[in-house]
Amino acid sequence: MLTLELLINGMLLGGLYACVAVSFSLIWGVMNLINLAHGTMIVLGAYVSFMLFRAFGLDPFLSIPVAAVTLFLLGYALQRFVINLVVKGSVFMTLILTFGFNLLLVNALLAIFTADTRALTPSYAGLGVAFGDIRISYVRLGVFAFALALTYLLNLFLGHTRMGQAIKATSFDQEAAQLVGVRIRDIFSLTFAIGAALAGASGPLLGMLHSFSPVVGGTLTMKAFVVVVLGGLGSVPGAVLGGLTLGVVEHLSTLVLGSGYQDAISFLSLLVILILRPTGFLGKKFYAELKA
Amino acid sequence: MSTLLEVSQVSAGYRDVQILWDVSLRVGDGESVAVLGANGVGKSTLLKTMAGLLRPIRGRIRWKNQDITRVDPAARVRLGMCLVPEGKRLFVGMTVRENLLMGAFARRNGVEVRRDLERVLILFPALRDKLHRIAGTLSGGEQQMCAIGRGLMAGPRLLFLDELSSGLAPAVTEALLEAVAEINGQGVAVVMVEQDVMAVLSHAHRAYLIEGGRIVMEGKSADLLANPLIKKNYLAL
Amino acid sequence: MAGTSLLEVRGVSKWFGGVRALDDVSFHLAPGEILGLIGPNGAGKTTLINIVSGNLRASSGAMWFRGQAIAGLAPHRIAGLGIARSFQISKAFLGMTVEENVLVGALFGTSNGRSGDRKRDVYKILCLLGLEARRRDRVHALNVADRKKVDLGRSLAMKPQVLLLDELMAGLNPVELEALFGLLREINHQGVGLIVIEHVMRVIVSLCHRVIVLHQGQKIADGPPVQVMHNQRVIEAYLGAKYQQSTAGRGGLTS
Amino acid sequence: MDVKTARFDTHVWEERRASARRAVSWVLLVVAAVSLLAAPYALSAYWVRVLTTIFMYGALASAINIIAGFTGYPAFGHVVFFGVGAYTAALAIARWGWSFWPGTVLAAAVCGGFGAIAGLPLLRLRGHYFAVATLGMNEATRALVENFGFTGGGTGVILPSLRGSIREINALFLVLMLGVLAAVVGFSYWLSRSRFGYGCRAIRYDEEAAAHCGIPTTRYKVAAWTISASFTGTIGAIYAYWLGYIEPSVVFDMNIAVKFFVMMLLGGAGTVFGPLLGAVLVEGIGILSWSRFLTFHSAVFGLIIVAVIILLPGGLADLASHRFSLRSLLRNVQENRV
Repeated sequence: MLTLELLINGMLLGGLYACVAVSFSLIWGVMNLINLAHGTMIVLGAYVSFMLFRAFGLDPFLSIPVAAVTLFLLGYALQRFVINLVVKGSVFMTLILTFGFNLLLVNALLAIFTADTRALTPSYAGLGVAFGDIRISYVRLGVFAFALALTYLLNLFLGHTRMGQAIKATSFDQEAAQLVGVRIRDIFSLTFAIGAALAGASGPLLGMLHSFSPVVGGTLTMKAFVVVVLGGLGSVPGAVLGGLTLGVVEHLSTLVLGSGYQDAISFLSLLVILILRPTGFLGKKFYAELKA
Repeated sequence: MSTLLEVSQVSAGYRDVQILWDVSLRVGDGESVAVLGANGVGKSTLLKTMAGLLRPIRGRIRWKNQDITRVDPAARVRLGMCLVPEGKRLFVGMTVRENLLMGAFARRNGVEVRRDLERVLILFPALRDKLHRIAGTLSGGEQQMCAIGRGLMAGPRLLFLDELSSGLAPAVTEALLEAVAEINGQGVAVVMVEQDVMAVLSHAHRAYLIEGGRIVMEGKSADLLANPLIKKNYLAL
Repeated sequence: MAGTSLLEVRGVSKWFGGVRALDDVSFHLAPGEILGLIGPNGAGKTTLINIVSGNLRASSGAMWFRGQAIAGLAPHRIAGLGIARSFQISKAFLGMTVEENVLVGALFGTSNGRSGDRKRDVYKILCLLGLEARRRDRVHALNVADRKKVDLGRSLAMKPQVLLLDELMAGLNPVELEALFGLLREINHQGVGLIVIEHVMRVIVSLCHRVIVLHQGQKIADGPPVQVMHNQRVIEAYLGAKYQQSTAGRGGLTS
Repeated sequence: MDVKTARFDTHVWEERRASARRAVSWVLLVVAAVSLLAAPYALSAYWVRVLTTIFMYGALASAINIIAGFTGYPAFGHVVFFGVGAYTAALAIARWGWSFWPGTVLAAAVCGGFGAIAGLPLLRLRGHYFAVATLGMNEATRALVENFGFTGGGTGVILPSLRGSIREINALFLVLMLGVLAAVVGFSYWLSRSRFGYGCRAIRYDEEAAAHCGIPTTRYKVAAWTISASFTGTIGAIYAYWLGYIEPSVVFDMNIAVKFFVMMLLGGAGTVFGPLLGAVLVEGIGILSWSRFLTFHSAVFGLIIVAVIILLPGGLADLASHRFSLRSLLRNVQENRV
């Protein structure tokens, strides 16, 4: 029975991985930019929820919109005034720029919230539902539902709104998009802002599943990359598939290797995927060109 | 015929490499103009400068006597200038219908957009039953039709067409040129940049010839067709 | 017969997904011959060159270079045997100087002479192409035509026996065209076989000993330039049916 | 086709002027080396350690320059070899009782082998994919080291303490780091003039064209990565010996990777002395900011990175070749912005 429970918990965690990955994939797909601060932006979302929880006792699920809006504004400003200056630069530059920003954000969080680990434990944290002798907590189910809902909302936005179509068009051909009247600078800022908002929204979700501190962002960014590569760049269904797969693989691996190897497993699977099938399950031809 | 677009003494290039040297040309309202020349002489650079993708080093570009030299591409589309780029450059992962509707991204009037979509489907009937196909899976000719259709959806007064013939069999190019002639007939001015001199000259009113980034000849198409230099160098025989 | 010809290609086909780019193409290049390769856009010319140079693998068919089978060899192995090529869009090393680009050809081509005479060879090639004045400049400061000369210089420095030229003449004015003619004839006299892809007919007619015409992946003609120009199938396919009526109407433009 | 002899002479004359310039720079280098060797006895222990750290980062930046600068492959997680080198030497010395030199040689060999084996599959990737694949390799290795028993897991490895006075130990590591720095810079100097070096630079600018020139691109890429990996491993070994205690989070720390990456970029990727220059600058600024903003040290370092990337995308070398002016700075920004 243990494997069944691990399988279910793995899938539930996979939902969160999908949500974390889809916003990372959006920014990478549209602007060919790998945001190394993505994980720390999620942690920032968790801290927003943590402040609201401690000050007003607001339930973490209710704080999701606040975290999303905060990150939306931060993301828009960051892209508009900083990243847009460098976005056409080489892969060296954008990677290191976002690493520099990550350093700034981590230290800001350390200064404000100290390095202590925090957690978001709503009143019903302990409760759960049982099938036979498998126990699934409400919180995990809630996180899974919200994560998939956010992912579906993004897919809806991209598929059926004017701005969403413009973002998709830009991801296929920036110059052609300009030629039909799309202002690239605005689309980049909007895309980064939406990606940041989604990251912010997954903050509270993360906070309810795991304890967090200002420095855990790096591992989250790497997980997002693994899921995007597994699922295929620029594909929302791919990110969901990739997220669920990684969640399950990580959980099942604890059977064989013990709990300490979760991160090692996800990174090793990344290397295996990159070597065997860089386009992932559903992705477009991989983004391999090196901008000189 | 009033002047729609005027390019005067434009020089342009990339970081250290200058490609265009004092290029001047004019497009009248509703006129059909061809820009001819071999590969690498600067035809595409000229188009990119007129469409706003490239800022000229020197010279002025005027649209209905209003200076638009430093205006960005997105704004030029709203003024009525639309470039169908070389190599079709469709949004390959989106459907044909989504590509066409993206063409009208700059327009707010839904009624006009739907009417223009119908006009495009009349002009290119082959696209009608392929609206929901992913654009990347279409044949070369169909992709070119979709690219021109996308350009038309912006409701342009002036349509730039870059290397219509590239990668297409002569017969397909001929059919597309007939469609462009029909578009021109409906009052849309057209600038065709081509390497396939023979096909385009029989459709354009006037033509310019570029060599080494300079305009070396200008005149009515019939005169150029008869010109011995053109016949020797560009008409293949 | 594989023995006497410099380069022999037999029954080469190439499929991209469902699309057939080349269909059972065979030709040979004799030592010291200049072979023209023409055809409308998208006929498969560049695909054929990519297969000969090892950049693409043929779906089927075989190739020999001086009797040695080369189908399936990696590009650097084929280059080492003595087949050099230029590219339709220049692929010179933009960050290096003109001199260094040509030096790379000398260092890695068929020749492995001492460094002393290698420097002199490079300088000779730079003078031959009129590039010695700009030899210290980085290639990204050169215009399209000069970058193609650097491509050619790099290929020559490899001391090849077969040179594949993909639209080298594009973008050159008549004066530069004439100079390049002389140079290519000079190289050919030194025993280098040339395969030239060009659109400008005048170049093909006056430069090539023999011409093959591709149309939609098939070879539809193979022979001396003038004879090929009057071949009905070539005119039909290459110059388009439309051309037929206008020439018939005005007594034809063919000189 | 006659070669104008007049022009041929100017070519030779220029050759003579260039070699004169090279001679002068070698003399300067020797003078600098001699004065540095005297440093441990002249400077305080703090400044000797600062100097040793600058040499270490100079060597690390020059080592990654071989694969990321000359050959153009952005090995973002290159610190993995620093960690593997440190751990190999530490385990050899602490567990098997080896002395320092054999331990360091083993570290270099292990990292070289690791680079060659991982290189074959990974070097088929390019751009972002390669950059983050090496990042993944570093994180995976760190996670494995943290969990394996014989590597001491999270508690790390303690090396036997060194004999001799503080001054002697400082002098030893100053010399060791200077030695490895000289080796890497010397190799880069040879690389910039050798057939192998031109092959690597050709791969950087256009790998497809390089193959068509006859360059065995796969063999050259893997060789460049292997050499760069074994140099980095050697530096890791010396670092472990110097520190006396290592743990995964220290020697596999991504901040180290980015730091020497930025130094290479700032100094000028693909140049011989650029990375060293970048190391001196970044480490210098680091020391200044450390003393000024104790708490915000790494935040300030983050700010430096952001400023450097926006204003100097080509690094100092890029500026050295163009006239240094505000206009060329603005042109850099103009070219990369949207």
